Amino acid sequence: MLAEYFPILLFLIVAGGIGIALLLVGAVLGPRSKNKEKSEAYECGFEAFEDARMQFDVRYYLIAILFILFDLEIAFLFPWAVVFKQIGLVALVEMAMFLALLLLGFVYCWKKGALEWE
Amino acid sequence: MLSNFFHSWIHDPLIAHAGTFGLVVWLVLCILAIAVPVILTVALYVWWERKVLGWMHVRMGPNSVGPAGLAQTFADVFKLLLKEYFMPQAASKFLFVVAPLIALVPAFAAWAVVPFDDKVVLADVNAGLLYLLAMTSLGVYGIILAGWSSNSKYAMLGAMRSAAQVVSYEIAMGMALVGVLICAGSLNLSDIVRAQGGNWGIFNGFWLPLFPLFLVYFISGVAETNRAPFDVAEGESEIVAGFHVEYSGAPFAVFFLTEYANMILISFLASVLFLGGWNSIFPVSWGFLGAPGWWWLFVKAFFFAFFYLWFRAAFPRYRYDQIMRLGWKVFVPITIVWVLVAGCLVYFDIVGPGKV
Amino acid sequence: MSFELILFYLFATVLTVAALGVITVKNSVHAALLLVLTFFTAAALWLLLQAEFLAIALVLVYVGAVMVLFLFVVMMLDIKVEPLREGFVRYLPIGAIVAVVMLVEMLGLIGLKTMSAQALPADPAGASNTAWLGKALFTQFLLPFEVAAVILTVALIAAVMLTLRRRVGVKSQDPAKQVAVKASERVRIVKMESASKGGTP
Amino acid sequence: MSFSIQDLQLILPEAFLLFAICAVIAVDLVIKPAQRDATHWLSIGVVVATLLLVIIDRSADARGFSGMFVHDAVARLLKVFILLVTIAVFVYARTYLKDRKLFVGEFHMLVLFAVLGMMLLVSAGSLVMIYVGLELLTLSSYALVALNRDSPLSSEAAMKYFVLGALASGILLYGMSMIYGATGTLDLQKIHAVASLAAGSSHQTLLAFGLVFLVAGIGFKFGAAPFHMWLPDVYQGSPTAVTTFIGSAPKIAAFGMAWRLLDGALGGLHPHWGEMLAVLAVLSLAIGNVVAIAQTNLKRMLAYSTISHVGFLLLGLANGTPSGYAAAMFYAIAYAIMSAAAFGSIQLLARAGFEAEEIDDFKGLNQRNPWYAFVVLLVMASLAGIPPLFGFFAKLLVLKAALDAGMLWLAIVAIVFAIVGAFYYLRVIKVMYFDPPETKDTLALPQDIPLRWVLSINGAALLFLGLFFGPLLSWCYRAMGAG
Repeated sequence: MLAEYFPILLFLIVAGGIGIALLLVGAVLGPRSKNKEKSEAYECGFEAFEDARMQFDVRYYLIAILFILFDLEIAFLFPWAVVFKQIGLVALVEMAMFLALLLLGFVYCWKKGALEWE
Repeated sequence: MLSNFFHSWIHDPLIAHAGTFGLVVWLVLCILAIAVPVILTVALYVWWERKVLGWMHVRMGPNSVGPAGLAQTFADVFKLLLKEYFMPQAASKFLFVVAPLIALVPAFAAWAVVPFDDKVVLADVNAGLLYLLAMTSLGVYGIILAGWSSNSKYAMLGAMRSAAQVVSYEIAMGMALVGVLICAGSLNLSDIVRAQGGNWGIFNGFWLPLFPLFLVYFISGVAETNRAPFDVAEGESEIVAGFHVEYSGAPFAVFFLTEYANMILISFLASVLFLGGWNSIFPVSWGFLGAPGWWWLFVKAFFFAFFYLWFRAAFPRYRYDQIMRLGWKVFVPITIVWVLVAGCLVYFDIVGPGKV
Repeated sequence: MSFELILFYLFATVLTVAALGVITVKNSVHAALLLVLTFFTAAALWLLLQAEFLAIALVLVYVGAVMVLFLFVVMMLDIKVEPLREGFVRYLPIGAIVAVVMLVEMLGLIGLKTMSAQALPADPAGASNTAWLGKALFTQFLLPFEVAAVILTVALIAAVMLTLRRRVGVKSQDPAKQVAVKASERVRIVKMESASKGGTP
Repeated sequence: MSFSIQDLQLILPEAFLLFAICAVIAVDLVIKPAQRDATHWLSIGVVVATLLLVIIDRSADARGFSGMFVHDAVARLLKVFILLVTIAVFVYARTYLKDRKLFVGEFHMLVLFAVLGMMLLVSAGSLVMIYVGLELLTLSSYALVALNRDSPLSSEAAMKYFVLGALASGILLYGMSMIYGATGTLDLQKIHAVASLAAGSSHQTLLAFGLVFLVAGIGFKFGAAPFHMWLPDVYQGSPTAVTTFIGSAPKIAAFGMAWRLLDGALGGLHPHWGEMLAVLAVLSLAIGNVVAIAQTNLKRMLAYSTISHVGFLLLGLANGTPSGYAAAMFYAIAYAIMSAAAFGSIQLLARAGFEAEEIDDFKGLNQRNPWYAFVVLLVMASLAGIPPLFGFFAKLLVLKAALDAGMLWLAIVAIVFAIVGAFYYLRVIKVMYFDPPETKDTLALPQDIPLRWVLSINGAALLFLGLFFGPLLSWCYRAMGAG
């Protein structure tokens, strides 16, 4: 099994290498001229008033949390999908219950307006 | 076959003369044999995109550099590489440099498990599908890091929007993959393609029983790659170029490469997962036409790649709340329900490997 | 030393260094990224143990989802790091003691590794790791699996309950209503007397 | 190994509860906020129905779901009281939450989920079930503590609870993984067989390490000193309705978990964990009773009193005999009932904009409302362990079991601290009966008839069960298989 994953490791390294090579080529070939105006953040032309790293709407976090939960459910679905045929009806019912609970949670989110993007 | 030829002329002598090291060299050659064509395809794809857009706008598109403007993209690439690249004063230096790399690596590494033909796959891993999903989910890092490290408001807004969007559509995408998995009964991509072989040609593909998932998958793929009509992350009229607004020169080229490599990847995956990969679209019994081969995969992938361009030319941009609504309120329920339906279909032997 | 062992030591070293980095670097975003690296190398180590599914699931769930949330929070809340680190030196001795105790225990574990009551069942017949895991999960561990679904639902409800705030005064259009509108709802035709009747010049 | 219909029969109350919770959620999503009472009464109905299912179930002891789920007398007994206490919690909460605009469906859902977690926890037959049951309980509790999310105190409490709770879960899990590593199984029964065999062999080191973590985790969840840091802040910070819940029924479940882990799985290692628990017990008794004296906030005082009661409970567990377990179980049940009544009376006195959580708020209660002053008197006296109340017999049983097991010095320490502890309970009684009220007007109690009745019954039960403790006691003894 490990022999099959070794190419992936190599691929990760090679892909990184390609990226680094591109960046290096750009760094070597590209001209350089320092200029204060140029190195300011791209905005409307005034100097930036404040740091761009501001607090964001809590909605983004909510989306991220929901994503984690659903991602976990998908992680559970993967092994199920591989074996449910061998286990039979029990597995099907089991996953139906699992998904029903998930759907209930989903309906809850929906009804409460957590999926609304105002 | 071509692969046999390479195997006996390059692989065998390498192993014989250099042992493990030779194997590594062979694998690196294989990887380059995938990565370099991907890069070239990106170049051609960009040219094709501009041509198609041009035609749809009733204009010529690139036509001056090289025959039919074919060398236009290459000229653009050299231009980008020769340009200065600078970093905003307030940026986090290290992350600003690393972000394009972090975006590029998963976009390329995902290609490792794509089967181009029977047994022509770099890493024939058991958990291929899961690996793909994992790699796709890493794509969001490049976006977030680029946006944050630039320390610019446009970049930040673009990164947040696009991260939330990518993450939302990943759910639908993962669920669609589960549907495929149910029908194929295996996580191995070659097995998935084989499960779609049969005497009905294209109708053996999973797109038929999993039609809703098929649509959801491809549309999610478009949203995942931040392409039109879901390209609010770089809606020019609102936030300029989104997360990579501060990038120029070579790092920008890397982001550009990543985006197009991802698009091509999605096109290939849609073909592999739903249209039967290297299987012919005609019944096997049709002789030459029915013979499986890598060219079929490329034809199918080209079909999807064209759709990307068509979408871009034809649809107006979605509003952000509409994008989120589509992802969460339409796709997620559809996929959850259809996963169950697919489970029942397979359980009652209506669908399965080798069946229609 | 086999190639596998070399890889193991390589990943283990990266993991340890990254984990140390998580708790020592100043910048919280860098710390989060080092944690990502930690998870990644941990996944590589699991892969070396032939736990294919778990390794990739670790990347998928932790790196792909949990750490994204972490990054969101760390980046956007803009935590000032310095005040948080004030206690670091003060608590260092206690932390060091705990760490040493843990280390001793771990060494104890390693020494005792061979005395496990029974060898754990290995992957039977070299079948796919995922299938094996799935079978265990959906037969023997059926009940905990369903309870896990309940836990996820509770997490969903709790997350929505604690974070969702309706913004007041937001105006948004409802396309369905816009389309369904009738002329009579938009324009009111008022019958008025003609102005000229009064006879002003 | 697979699943059968008998399994479903075993788990019927839990399965019913799960479906009913789904129904509650569905109903709550449909109704308007003004009709929230429907959710409330439906939730109570669900608990009552589950209670009936548990009571009428006369099937023999069995293990189901590949040994994951244990159906035995202890589990049944614990479930009955968990459900009973939960009914009281719901009834007490209604007016209190309404006054604070916290009367939301989520409160009911989360409490019900926590109850489901507790029921699974006390029936756990495997380390995995212990863990998921516990997580279900604690995850719901974290969210409940933060119910009043606009209050900084509440949020802070939730944060502390969450961070320390997660740490405790981690510790527990670490201990479990060590035990799994040593024994190669997750099944409590099989662990018991292997762990007992291993006594005296080199295995013991690894198991003992696992055990240390396990005991620390249990200590955290109970709130036993020195793992009690979260408890006072959480009790004080959360809305009283939530404090009533997390301060009562989960103690019964925690007892079930501790018993299953320590006796059910690691009975062979009793010499080790017995000592550890004894240390925890003494520390809890000392810290809980001494620090409680200095408190002016009633909720905080009751939190420290919880710590001291946990000390007593652990004392019963520590002696490792069936009669010790039975005494501890009796104590856990007694404590949960007393605690529910104590926090319930705070909620009775609370009004919109007034929490009634300072001890001074109880000044002159006797002149303002003699009956409820008497109920509070019963509660406080029972908590202090004054005969002939419920709390007294609980203490007595634990002490007797300790003496029987030859733990003389422990018993003496417990008695000394119980006497110290009596002081602060009596202070509340003194304030009620001998201090002049701060306001002259008669007490405006909420017009919540169920609240008044249930609280009265709850108070009276302390007296009644103190006088007629026989049936409950013999039930505990029978369940534990003690003479």
